[in-house]
Amino acid sequence: MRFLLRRTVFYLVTAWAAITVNFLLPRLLPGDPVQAMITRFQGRLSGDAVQSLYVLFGLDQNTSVLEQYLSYWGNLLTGDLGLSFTFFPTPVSEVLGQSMPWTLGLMGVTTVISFGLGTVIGVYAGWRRGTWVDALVPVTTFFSAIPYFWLGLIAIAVFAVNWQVFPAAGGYPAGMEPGFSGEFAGAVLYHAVLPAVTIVVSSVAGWILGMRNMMVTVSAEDYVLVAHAKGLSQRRVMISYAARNAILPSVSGFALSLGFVVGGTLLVEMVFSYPGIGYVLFQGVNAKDYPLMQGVFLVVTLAVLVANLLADVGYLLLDPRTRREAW
Amino acid sequence: MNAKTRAGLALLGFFGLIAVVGPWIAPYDPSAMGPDLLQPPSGAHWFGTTMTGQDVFSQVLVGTRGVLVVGLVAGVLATVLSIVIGVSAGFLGGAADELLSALSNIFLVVPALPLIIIVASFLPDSGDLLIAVVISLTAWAWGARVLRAQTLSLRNRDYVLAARATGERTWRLIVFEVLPNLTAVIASGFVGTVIFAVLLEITLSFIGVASISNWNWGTVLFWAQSNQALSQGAWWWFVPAGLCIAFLGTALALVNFGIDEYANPRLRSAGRGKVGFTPVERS
Amino acid sequence: MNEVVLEARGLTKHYRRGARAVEDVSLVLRRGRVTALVGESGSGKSTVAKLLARLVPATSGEILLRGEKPGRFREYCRSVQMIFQDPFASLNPVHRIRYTLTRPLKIHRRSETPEQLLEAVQLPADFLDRYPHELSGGQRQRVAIARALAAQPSVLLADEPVSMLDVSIRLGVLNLLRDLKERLHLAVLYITHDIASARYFADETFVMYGGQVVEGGDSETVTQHPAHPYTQLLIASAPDPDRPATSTPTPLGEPPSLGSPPDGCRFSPRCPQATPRCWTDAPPRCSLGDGHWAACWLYEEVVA
Amino acid sequence: MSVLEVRGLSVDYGTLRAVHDVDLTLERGEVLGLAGESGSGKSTLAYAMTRLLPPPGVIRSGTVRYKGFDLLSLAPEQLRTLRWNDIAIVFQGAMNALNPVASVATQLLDVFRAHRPSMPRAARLARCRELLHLVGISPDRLDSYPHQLSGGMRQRVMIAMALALEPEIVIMDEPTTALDVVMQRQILEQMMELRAALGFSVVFITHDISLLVEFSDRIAIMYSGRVVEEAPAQSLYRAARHPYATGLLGSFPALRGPRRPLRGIPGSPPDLRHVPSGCPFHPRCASAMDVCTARTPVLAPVDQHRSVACWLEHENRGAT
Repeated sequence: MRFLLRRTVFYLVTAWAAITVNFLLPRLLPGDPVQAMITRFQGRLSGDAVQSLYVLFGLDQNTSVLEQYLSYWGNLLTGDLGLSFTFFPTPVSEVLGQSMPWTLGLMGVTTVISFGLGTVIGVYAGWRRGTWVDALVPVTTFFSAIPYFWLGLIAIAVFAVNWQVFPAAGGYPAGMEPGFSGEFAGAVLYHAVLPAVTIVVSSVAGWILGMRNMMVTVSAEDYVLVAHAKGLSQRRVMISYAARNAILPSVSGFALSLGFVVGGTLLVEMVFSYPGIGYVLFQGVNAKDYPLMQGVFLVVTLAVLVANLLADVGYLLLDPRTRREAW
Repeated sequence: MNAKTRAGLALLGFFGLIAVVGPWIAPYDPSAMGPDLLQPPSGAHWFGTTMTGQDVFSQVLVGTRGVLVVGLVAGVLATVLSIVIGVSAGFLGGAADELLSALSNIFLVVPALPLIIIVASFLPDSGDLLIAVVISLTAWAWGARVLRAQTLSLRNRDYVLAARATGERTWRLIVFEVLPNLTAVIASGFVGTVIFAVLLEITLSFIGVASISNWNWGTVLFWAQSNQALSQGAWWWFVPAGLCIAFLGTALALVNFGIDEYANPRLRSAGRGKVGFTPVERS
Repeated sequence: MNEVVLEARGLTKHYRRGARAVEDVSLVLRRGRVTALVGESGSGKSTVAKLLARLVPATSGEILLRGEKPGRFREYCRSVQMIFQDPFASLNPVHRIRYTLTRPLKIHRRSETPEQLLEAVQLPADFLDRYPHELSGGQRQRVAIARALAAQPSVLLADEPVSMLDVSIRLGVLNLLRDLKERLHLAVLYITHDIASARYFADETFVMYGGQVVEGGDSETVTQHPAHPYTQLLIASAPDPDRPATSTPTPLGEPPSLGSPPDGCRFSPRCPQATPRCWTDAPPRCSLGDGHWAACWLYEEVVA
Repeated sequence: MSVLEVRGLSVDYGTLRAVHDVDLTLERGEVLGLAGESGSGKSTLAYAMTRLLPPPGVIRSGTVRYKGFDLLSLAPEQLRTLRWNDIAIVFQGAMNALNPVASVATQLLDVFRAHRPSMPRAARLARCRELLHLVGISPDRLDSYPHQLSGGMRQRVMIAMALALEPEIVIMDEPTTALDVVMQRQILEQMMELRAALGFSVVFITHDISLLVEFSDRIAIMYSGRVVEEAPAQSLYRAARHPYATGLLGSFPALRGPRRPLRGIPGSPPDLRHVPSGCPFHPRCASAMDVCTARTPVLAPVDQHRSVACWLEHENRGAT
């Protein structure tokens, strides 16, 4: 259990680091865009709204940096991430609250599918090496090099514009009132297909390549030769001797590459104007909406940390060596 | 040097050439407006034209330089950072190792894109070089992690101990005994970082965070996206740039594959036959 | 003639994770003589070599070079050199042999040429332009010996120099080491798990078990008349073609875990003649005549 | 009566010829020692017999007759059912031979799952406990993982696994090289007791010929992919005929008896990339003749129990 404890401590430190970076960014970088924002919305800003923006972006010079830091944490813990300028006057936390479920849904499902699919295909590609399956490698290399958002553009051009099979944008039909009805859920799924497929196709290639290489390396290990010598069935050797060991680095790799996959997913949301965090970020960027952007960064980072912790638990279950100390 | 590496290098060379000569051989000035608006590819405009009559082919040609410059600069900076942090963490051990590897793990776990978007949008004018520096600050973590692991394993190899036993100084041990054995890892780390930097840079331009004054493939897509190229069926506006990105990425990946196979002989194609069932070819 | 050149007194090494690898080891290396250190893997014999080469700091105990405390590491390694076990790992695969041999010559400002070094280990000069992977195991080990000679040391620490070589060429390398010892008047520490080679090559032999030296004396006495039960077990287990297969079964038992050594004699859990006393108190060194001693309660009445 | 006959077996590794048309016979209940150094092809020969050679190994010629049929022409499924059921292997690198992520029990039960589908689970578990007890390991180690076992214990688990289906033949590839001399003796003595009790035949592969003299009935010495001498263990030890055999036996310093200076064998072990012409040993052989560099000697019987591949032995050594 020491392994999990160490990992949790690491994630807490990382979370602290991300929050501190968020705190320091506006203070370190040149230019003071927030002050301009406040003057523009001068009339319609309440007293404490201005105060929270001052705290967030360290504008009141009279308090020391440490006090600002403490009050920054104070705001954070009460969920006050300041006001969003693009969706004025709704607070950032509310905006994120609405868009987070969409992203979690889309990203959660697609990441699991593409990891699972990639691993299975990778196992097979690695095991059947030297046969026609090897042609899969250059193809997957090509797909893994395609940027997520560009594939999204192509998907829209082909399936939404030319064949009109799928909607081109949005999370659900404009007119429909969001609620927990079957019909609404159907519409959501119908809208989610194209973005989801885009993410899976462009991210699965990475898993296939990684897993295939690991399978090739593991197949040359002694214990796989022993498994063959024991006369076990090909399937049994492939799965519980080769794949079972090859998947370990893949799982730890999975945890570490989440940060990269998240980036890609946010972009697909932009291209599809899918009402998730990515699209919100895209709007925030255009409007230089710093409170919103920093809020998105924090939330995304915390989500990635939680996902990493889950992946570590998965690794723990798969690898007995980390579970029980050596002899 | 197998077929994969050769193909990758050839493709890379092709893009490199275009990066150098692109602006000179481009038939039109990429930003110059023209009379024929939104024309599909034709003799005059191989990749067709934009909403405002600009020649897409010239934009893609000139854009190649921007992509490669930022990719390479970020790649070099990040690789230098990963060597310094990774090798010293692996070699020094103890508290320094704890600190440096925690640092690299933090940079690895934290999603790079949102962070860079914020940093880039804060900076007043984010030109190519500034973007390259910003990208390299988040791109070194993966290389550092791999290099640390490699250095740890090399550090207590007999030939390093033996060199120390003959009286070599520590810095000479790192430079002459450990580093030469890391070239394959550093090379594949560098190529991997260039891929990461290219994709990131194009993404930043596509979102409009990076300044759109100088051309690169991302800016082409930015204008295509903001002028609803899609809904007007102007496929020629966004397809070529995207294909170039994919081909460049593939070329880099193929080169990386060649390096991996050089470093890990097991990956080389071991010819026919499956493990566990030796072929019998009795003449 | 065989004056003491390197002496270790009460050398002890405990690792952070609690492993007590070496416990109070004292030994003396004389010029022109080979001292063998025999023991199973995990007995701490390699750690002793690394301690003597000052590649690893000792937890306690001291090392005396020609009677005084050694100075800077660079001067120390001019007189004490080491050869490692794995010929495939002791030469940097990236450098040609020429580089590997010229470095020590330059560091210690010796006048010899790399060609002379190769000649001293019976290798042709054209090996200088080759890479380690182009050489056989035996040839690589000879290059490693040449590198150690470059500093013109007076002490050579050989950590299992031949155990990874093919049997047929082991003696070639051992005989080379013996000639060098005689010609250059070297003091050699020979570390091995093969007690028969210790008898063949070394003048004196020390037997190590669980981080401690349990028996010592000249090789012939220790191997032909072993006193300590562990030495007897080691000799009884060594392959012996003259003995018919069905001999007395030796006791079962695992090598000691250095993590939590039992108090008293560390061999007691596996010792056929263990007495209650062995479980509790560590045995003293008992002298058995002309330099032969054993740390075992069986010889209690002749405590050294 | 022979249980396994290898005739004219040749194996290539990519472009290198690792085994040159080897003849070998294993009698029922016999321990056949296979001695040789690096590049001798002893392991390649053993793994080729049950087609376990990893790529790029290819079997070029020869037959391996077992119970009347040729193992090399069996269909994959037939060979699979025969593996471990009839021929089991104790591997060298016990450190890496056990699946690091599966418990000892799982790896033992795998054998029954593949070969004894009808055997009830309770019987399988009982058999596993019995096997561990047989090799001197307490049955509560069943659910331990390989990284929780010492080197000696891991090797004993390998032996237990090999004996699970009471095979006809057990091939031991350097079973104790990674272990200490005390553990080595315990395991080998245990192995010999099991052989006496269960009656299987053993192919014992090792570079340590003094071990073979003590533990095997007959010994075949291999050099650069060929068998150079084959004879009963004691008579080979007393009077080896092939120069390499005598040189090898003379490379082991004696622990007992008089201390005599030894020379070992000059030169370096064979390199498959450039094999010398004629007899591969001639560059290192003190009594090499012209014919030795010209033509390769063939393994031929010298008396009722011994065959040697050396021109010194054969009368037509004059013919160049």
